[in-house]
Amino acid sequence: MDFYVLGQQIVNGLVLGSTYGLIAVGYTMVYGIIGMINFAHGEVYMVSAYLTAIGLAVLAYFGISNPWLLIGLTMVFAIVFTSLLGVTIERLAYRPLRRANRLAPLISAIGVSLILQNYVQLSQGAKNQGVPTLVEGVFRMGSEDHFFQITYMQMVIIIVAILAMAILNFVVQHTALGRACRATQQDRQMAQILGIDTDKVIALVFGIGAALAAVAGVLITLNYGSFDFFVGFVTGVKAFTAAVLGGIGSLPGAMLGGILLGLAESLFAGFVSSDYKDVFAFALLVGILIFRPSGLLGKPTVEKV
Amino acid sequence: MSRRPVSRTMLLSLFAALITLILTGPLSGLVLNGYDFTTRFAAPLQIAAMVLILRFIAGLLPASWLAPKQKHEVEPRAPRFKTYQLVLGGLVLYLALASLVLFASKYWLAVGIMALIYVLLGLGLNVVVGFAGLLDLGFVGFYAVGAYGYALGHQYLGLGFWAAIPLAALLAGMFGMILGFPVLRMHGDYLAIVTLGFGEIIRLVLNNWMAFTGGPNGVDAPAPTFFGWEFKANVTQGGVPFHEVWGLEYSSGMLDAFIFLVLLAVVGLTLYAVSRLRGMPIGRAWEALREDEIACRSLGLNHVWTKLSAFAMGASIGGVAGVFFAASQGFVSPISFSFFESALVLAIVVLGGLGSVYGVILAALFLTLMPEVLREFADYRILIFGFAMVLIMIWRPRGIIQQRRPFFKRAGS
Amino acid sequence: MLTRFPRLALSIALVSWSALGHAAGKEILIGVAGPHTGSSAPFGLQLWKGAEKAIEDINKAGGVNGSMLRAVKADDACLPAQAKSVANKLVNTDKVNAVVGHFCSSSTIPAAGIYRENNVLMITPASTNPRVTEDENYKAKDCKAITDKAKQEQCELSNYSVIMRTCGRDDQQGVEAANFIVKELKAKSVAVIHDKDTYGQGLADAMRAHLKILGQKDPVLYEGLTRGEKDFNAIVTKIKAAKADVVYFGGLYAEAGPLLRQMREQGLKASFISGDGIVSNDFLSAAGGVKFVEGAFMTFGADLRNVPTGKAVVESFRKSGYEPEGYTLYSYTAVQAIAAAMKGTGEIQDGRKLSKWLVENGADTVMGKINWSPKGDLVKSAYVMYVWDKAGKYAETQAKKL
Amino acid sequence: MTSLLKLEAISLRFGGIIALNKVSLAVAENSITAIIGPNGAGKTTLFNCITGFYRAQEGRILLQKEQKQTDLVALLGGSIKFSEGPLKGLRKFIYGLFGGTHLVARSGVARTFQNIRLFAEMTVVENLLIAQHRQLNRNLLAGFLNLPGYRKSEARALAKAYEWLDIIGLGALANSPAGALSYGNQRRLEIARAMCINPRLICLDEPAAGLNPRETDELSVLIKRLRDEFHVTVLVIEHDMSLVMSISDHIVVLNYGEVIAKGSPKEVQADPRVLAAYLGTDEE
Repeated sequence: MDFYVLGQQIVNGLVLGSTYGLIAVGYTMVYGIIGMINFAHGEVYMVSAYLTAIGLAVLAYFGISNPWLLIGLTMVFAIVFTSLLGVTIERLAYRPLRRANRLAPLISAIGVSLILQNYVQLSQGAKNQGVPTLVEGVFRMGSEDHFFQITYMQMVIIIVAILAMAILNFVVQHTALGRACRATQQDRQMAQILGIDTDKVIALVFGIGAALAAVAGVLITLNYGSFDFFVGFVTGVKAFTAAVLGGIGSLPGAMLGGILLGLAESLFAGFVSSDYKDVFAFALLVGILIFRPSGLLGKPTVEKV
Repeated sequence: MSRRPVSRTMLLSLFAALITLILTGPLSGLVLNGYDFTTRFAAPLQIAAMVLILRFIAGLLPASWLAPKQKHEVEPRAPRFKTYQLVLGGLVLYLALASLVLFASKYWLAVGIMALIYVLLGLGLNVVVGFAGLLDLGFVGFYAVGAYGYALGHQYLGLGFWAAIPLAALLAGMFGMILGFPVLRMHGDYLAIVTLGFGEIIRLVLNNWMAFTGGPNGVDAPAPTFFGWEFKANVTQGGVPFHEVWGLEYSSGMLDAFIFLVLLAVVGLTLYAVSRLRGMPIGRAWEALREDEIACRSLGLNHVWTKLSAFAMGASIGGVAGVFFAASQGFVSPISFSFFESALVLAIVVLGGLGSVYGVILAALFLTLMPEVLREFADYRILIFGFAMVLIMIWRPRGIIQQRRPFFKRAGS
Repeated sequence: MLTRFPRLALSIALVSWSALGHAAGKEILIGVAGPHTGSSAPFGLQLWKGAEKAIEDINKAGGVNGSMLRAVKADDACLPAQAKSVANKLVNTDKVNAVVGHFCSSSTIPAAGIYRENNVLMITPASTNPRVTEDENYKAKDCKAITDKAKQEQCELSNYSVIMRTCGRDDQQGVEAANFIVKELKAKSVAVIHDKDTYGQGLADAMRAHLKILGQKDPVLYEGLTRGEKDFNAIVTKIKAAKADVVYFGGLYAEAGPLLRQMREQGLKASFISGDGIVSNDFLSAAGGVKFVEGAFMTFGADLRNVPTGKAVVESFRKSGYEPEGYTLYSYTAVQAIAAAMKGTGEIQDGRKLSKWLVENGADTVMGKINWSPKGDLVKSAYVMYVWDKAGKYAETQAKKL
Repeated sequence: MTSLLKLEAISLRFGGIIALNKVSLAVAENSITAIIGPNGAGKTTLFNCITGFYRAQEGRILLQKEQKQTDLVALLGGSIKFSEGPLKGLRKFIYGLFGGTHLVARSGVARTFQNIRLFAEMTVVENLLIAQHRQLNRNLLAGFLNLPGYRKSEARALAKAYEWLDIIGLGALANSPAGALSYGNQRRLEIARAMCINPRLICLDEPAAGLNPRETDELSVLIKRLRDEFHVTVLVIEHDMSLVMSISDHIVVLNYGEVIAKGSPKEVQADPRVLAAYLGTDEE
C-alpha cells in the first residue's frame, strides 16, 4: 500500500470526521440534557451555512477584504443568529412537549426540520450556493508529484473541532454552569427544587448546541465552498450516527465517534469501494453497538433490579 | 374562562414579531445571488406582520382553547357494541368505501391506494413502536423488502401477486428477526439509530447491486391478476383481459380499482388482527415488555422471543404494504425507500397516538391526503405540512386518538 | 412563507379566473412537470421558466386555433412515486392536453407509462436516458394487411409513441464524450465516476461502452459517489492513486462541483468531462469559483442561446431578468412543438395524432427546424463538446469537428 | 419436612468486592423463611441469584421439584462444552448473551421487587393476565378467530385474576391503570401477580417497605395465607423485625455476604453475632 495514498486517506478521514464531530456535539448535548434526538439540528447547521454566505457577501459589500477578519465577523454573526434560532426552536417546538412521551418531541423535531428546509428553499431558492475561497495554501509532504497534503482550512477544521470539544468539556465538568447542566441532566425535578432554573439551562444548552452548529457551518462551508438547502439532512444523519457511535451524551464520545466514522468512510471508500462506504459505516455502527450497547464512551446502562 | 389582559398580549405579540424579524431578516431579506446578494426587505417585514397578527389573535382566544388538554390515562370502558354489530358495521363500511371505486377518478384512486398503504405501514410500525415500545427508524427497509420481493420474485422466479403477499410477509418477517437479533440488548435511542442504519443498508444495497436489483433504474413489477383475469389492455401474463370477460370497455382505472379493493380488504383484516392483538396474550406481552422488561423476565416471559416476534410481526405487515406499493406503482426503485419514508410512518404512529389503531388510520389519511390537497399551494406544501406536524404534537402530545385499554369484565357478572 | 404571498394570492385569483375560462372550453392546458422541491429543484425551475415563457409568447400571438394555452405546474420532486402521482393528477384531474416534462429520467420513465396509457402527448426537454422512449411492450404492427380504412388508420396511429423529447439520448452523448476523450485528449487512463442515479450511471455506462468500442482499455476506476454529499476527497485520492489522466463524471452539477474542486485542491490535473447534468451556472458556485471550473468539459446539445432562430426569445428572457440557461430553451421548444402539432392537426387531445403529425412534419422552433423518429427521439441531435472558460462561461470547443 | 430450595456454597464477586461468600442455606417446603441483615449485607444480591437475574459464579442452587432436582445456576447458561452438542451449546450461548431468567421463573420461582415493578400503564387485571402468559392459549390464529379453546383459556385466566383480586381486595379497581393505585395496593398487586405464575417458591423483597402499620398487618395475614392456603414456600427479605418475627418459621441472617446465623426466630434473636451485626441500629 502506498504510504502517501494511505496518509492522504487518513487526512481525508480526519477532516470529514471532524466535521461530523462538530455537528455531533450538538446532538449529544441536547440528548444529554433532555434525552431527545434533536432531528432539526442538521437543519440548524444548514441555516448557518446560508448565514455564512450572506455574512460574507454583506461584509464584502462594506468593503472588508481581510480574510481572517471576514471569517471572524461571519463566525460571530452566524453564532449569534444561530443560537437565537436554536433557543427559539426549543421554546416553540420542544418546551410545550417537556412532559409528553419521548416520541412527541421527535416528531415535532422532524416537523421543524421540514419547516427550516423549505423556508430556506423558498426564501433563498433551490439552487446550489457557494462562497469564494478565502483561505488558500496547503501543507504538503513528499516529493513534487508524490505527496500527501492538508490544506490550511482543513487544519483549522480539525483544530477548532478538538478545541471546541475540549472547551465545552471543561465548561461542563468544571464550571457552575456545567454543574447546573449535569444536575438538570440527572434529575430535572430535583435540580429545580434546588433552585436551578432548568428551563433556562435547557434553553442555554440548545443555544450552545446551535452555536457549535454555526461554527461547523462556517468552517465546513468555507472548506467545501458549496452547499444547498439539503446539506443539513445528509450531514445530520451522519453526525447523529457519530454521536451514537461515541456514546450519546458524552462530549468526547461525539468527537471520537465522528472521527472514527470519517476515517471508516474514507478508508473504505479509498481502498475498497465508495459505492458501499455507507453500508460499511452503518455496519460498523451496528457491530460496535452489539458489543458496546452504549457506544464507545457512553456509560453503560446498569440494569438495576 | 380566564382571559389574559390585552396589553400583555400586545406586548408578547410585538416581542414575537421582533424575534421573527431578526430571525427572518437575513434569510428572507438578503437573497444570495452568486457571491453577491440582492435585498428584499419587504419579505421579513411581511412575515413579522403575519406573526404579529396571528400571535395577537391567539392571545385573544381563551387560554383553555390553546392549551394542550389531554388526560394522562383514559379509563378502559366496557365495549358498547356486540361483536356481530361490529362485524356488520365493518362490512357496511367496507362496502361503502369499496363503492368509492365507482365514483373516484383514477388520480384519487391512486391517492387512496397510497393512503391505504400508509395505513398498513402505520399499523405495522405501531406493533413495534406502539405496542412493544421499540423505536424503529428503519421500518422502510421491510417495506422495501416486500416491494422488491414481489418485483424480483416475479423477474427471477415468476411469482405472481397472490403468492407474493404471503411470501413477502414471510421474507420481511425474517428480515425483522435478523434485525431484531443484534439489537436485543440495546435500549431506546441506540436501537433507533441501529434500525435507521439497517434501513439505509437495505436501501444502499438495493441501489448498488446493479446485477441483481437493477440499481437505481429499479425493477418492473407486474400488475396483479385475479384468477387469470388481467386488468390491462393487452394481456402479458397469459391470462384473459378482465374487460373482455365481462364485456366492458377497457379503462386504465380498472387495475387501480382492483388494487384498491384488495388493499381495502387487506387493511380491514390487518386492522382487525392488530386490534385483536392488544387483547391477546402476545399483544399483552409486548406491552408488558415495553413497560418493564425486568418484571417480564421475572414472570417467565421469554423477552428475546417476545421482542423478535414484535419485530417480525411489524415487519411482515410492512412487507405486505411493500407488495401493494410495487403492484400499484408498476415498478420499484430505491429512491422510494429513503429515510424520509420511515420518518413519515413514524410520524403517522405518533401523531395518531401510540398504540392506537384508529389514530393510525386518521393520521395516515391526514398525512397522505394533506400534501395532495395542498398541491394547489405548490411551493408552500411541505412548509404547511411541517407546521401541521409541530402544531398537532403540541396540541395533542399523546396523539390524535388515545387508545383505551381493553376492558375485562368479571366472568358471570 | 409570506415572502411570496402576493404571488400566491395572485395565483389563486388566476386559478379561479381560469377555471371560468376552462368552463367555457376556451383553454388548452399544458402540464409542466418537474422537480420543484428537493435537490434537483433548479432544473425544475428551468423547465418551468421555459414553458411559461413559450406559453406567454404563443398566447400573445393569438394562441392555438383560437384557444389560449395555460400551464399547470406539477412537482414530482424527482421521486418516482410522486412522479406517477402527479402524472395521474395531470391526466385525470387537471385533464391537461399535453405535458412538458419530467426532468429526472428516474421519474420520467414511470410517469411515461401513465401518459402512454392515457394517450397524452409528453415531451421531455431533459430526460436523456434511452429507456424514456424505449417502450418494452411496444411492437410495431404491420397495418398494410388491414382492409378496413378506419381500422388501418387506427393501427397505424398506434405505431406512434406519445413519449417524445427535445433533447438527445445518453447513448449519443456518451459516444461524443468517448470520441473526445480518445481522439482529442488522447487519454491513456480514464476514471469513470457516477452518482448512482438512473441518469448519471446510465450516462457513465454509455460512455464506458463506447470507450470499449474505440479500443480503449477498461477505465482504471469505475465508482459511484453518493448524491447530496459534499466531501469526495476519498474518491479523489483514489483517482489520483489510479493515475487517471481523464475523469469522466456522470451526474449533476451539485456533486460535480465539489468533486472537481477537490480534484484541483489535491493537485490532480486530470481533465474533467461530464454531461448535460452540469449545464447550469450553479455549477460555477458549486465548484467554488472560476479557477476550478476553467477547462472543464461537458457534452450538451447545441447551445440554443447561440442559434439564430432563438435570438429574439433569448433577448426577451434576458430583458425580464432571467438567463435562459440549461434546459430553459429546450422546454420552450417542447411547448412550441406541442402548439405546432395542435395547429397542424386541429386536434388538441389525442396524443398519438399529435405525435404522428410531429413525426411526419417536424416543427419550426427556437432550435430551428427539428424532426423526430417514430420512437419520439430527435432525428438529428448533435451533441457538442463545451468547455468552461476563464470568465465562468461555457462555449463550444474549438476542436475540429469529429 | 423436605427442603424445597438448597443453596450450596454460592459465591458472587463484583470486581474486587465479594458480594456473596459461600452462602449455603436450605429452605423447607411450605415454610416462611426470612432473610435479614443490615443494609448492604447482600440480601437482594442473594435474591437476584436465586431468581436468575445474577448468575452465581460458584456453587449450586437446587430446586426440588417432585422427584427432580433443578440447578437454577445451570439454567442461566455457562461455559459451552463441545461434548454437549451444538444445539445445547447454542442455547447456552443465547442465554449467556441475553439471560435465561425466564427459565428460572418457569421452573417455579416467582419474585417481587424492592422498588415496585408493575406494568404501570396497563390495567390491574392485565398485570395479572400477563403473569399467566405461559398457561394461556397463545396460538395466534385461535386468538384472531376467537376460537372456543382460546376463549376458554382466556376465561380461565380472567377467573383466576379476579380470584386473586378478591384476595387482595382490589376487585373494584380491576380495570384501572396499575400505576394509579396507592402504594400499599401496588405492593399487594405485585404479590398477586407473582402468585399468578403458579410458583412453588415466592421471593418477596421488602414487601412491607413504605407501608403503614395497618397495611403491614394485612400483609402479614396475606403472607401467611400464601403458605397455608396456597401451599407455596415463601422467602422474604424484610427490615421490619416485628413482622419478621411474627411470620417466619425460619430466619437466615446475612452480613458482609456471609451467613452469620440461622434458625428459628427465638434462636436468632438470642444469637450474639446477630446482635453484634445490628448493634447500634436495631436491638429488638
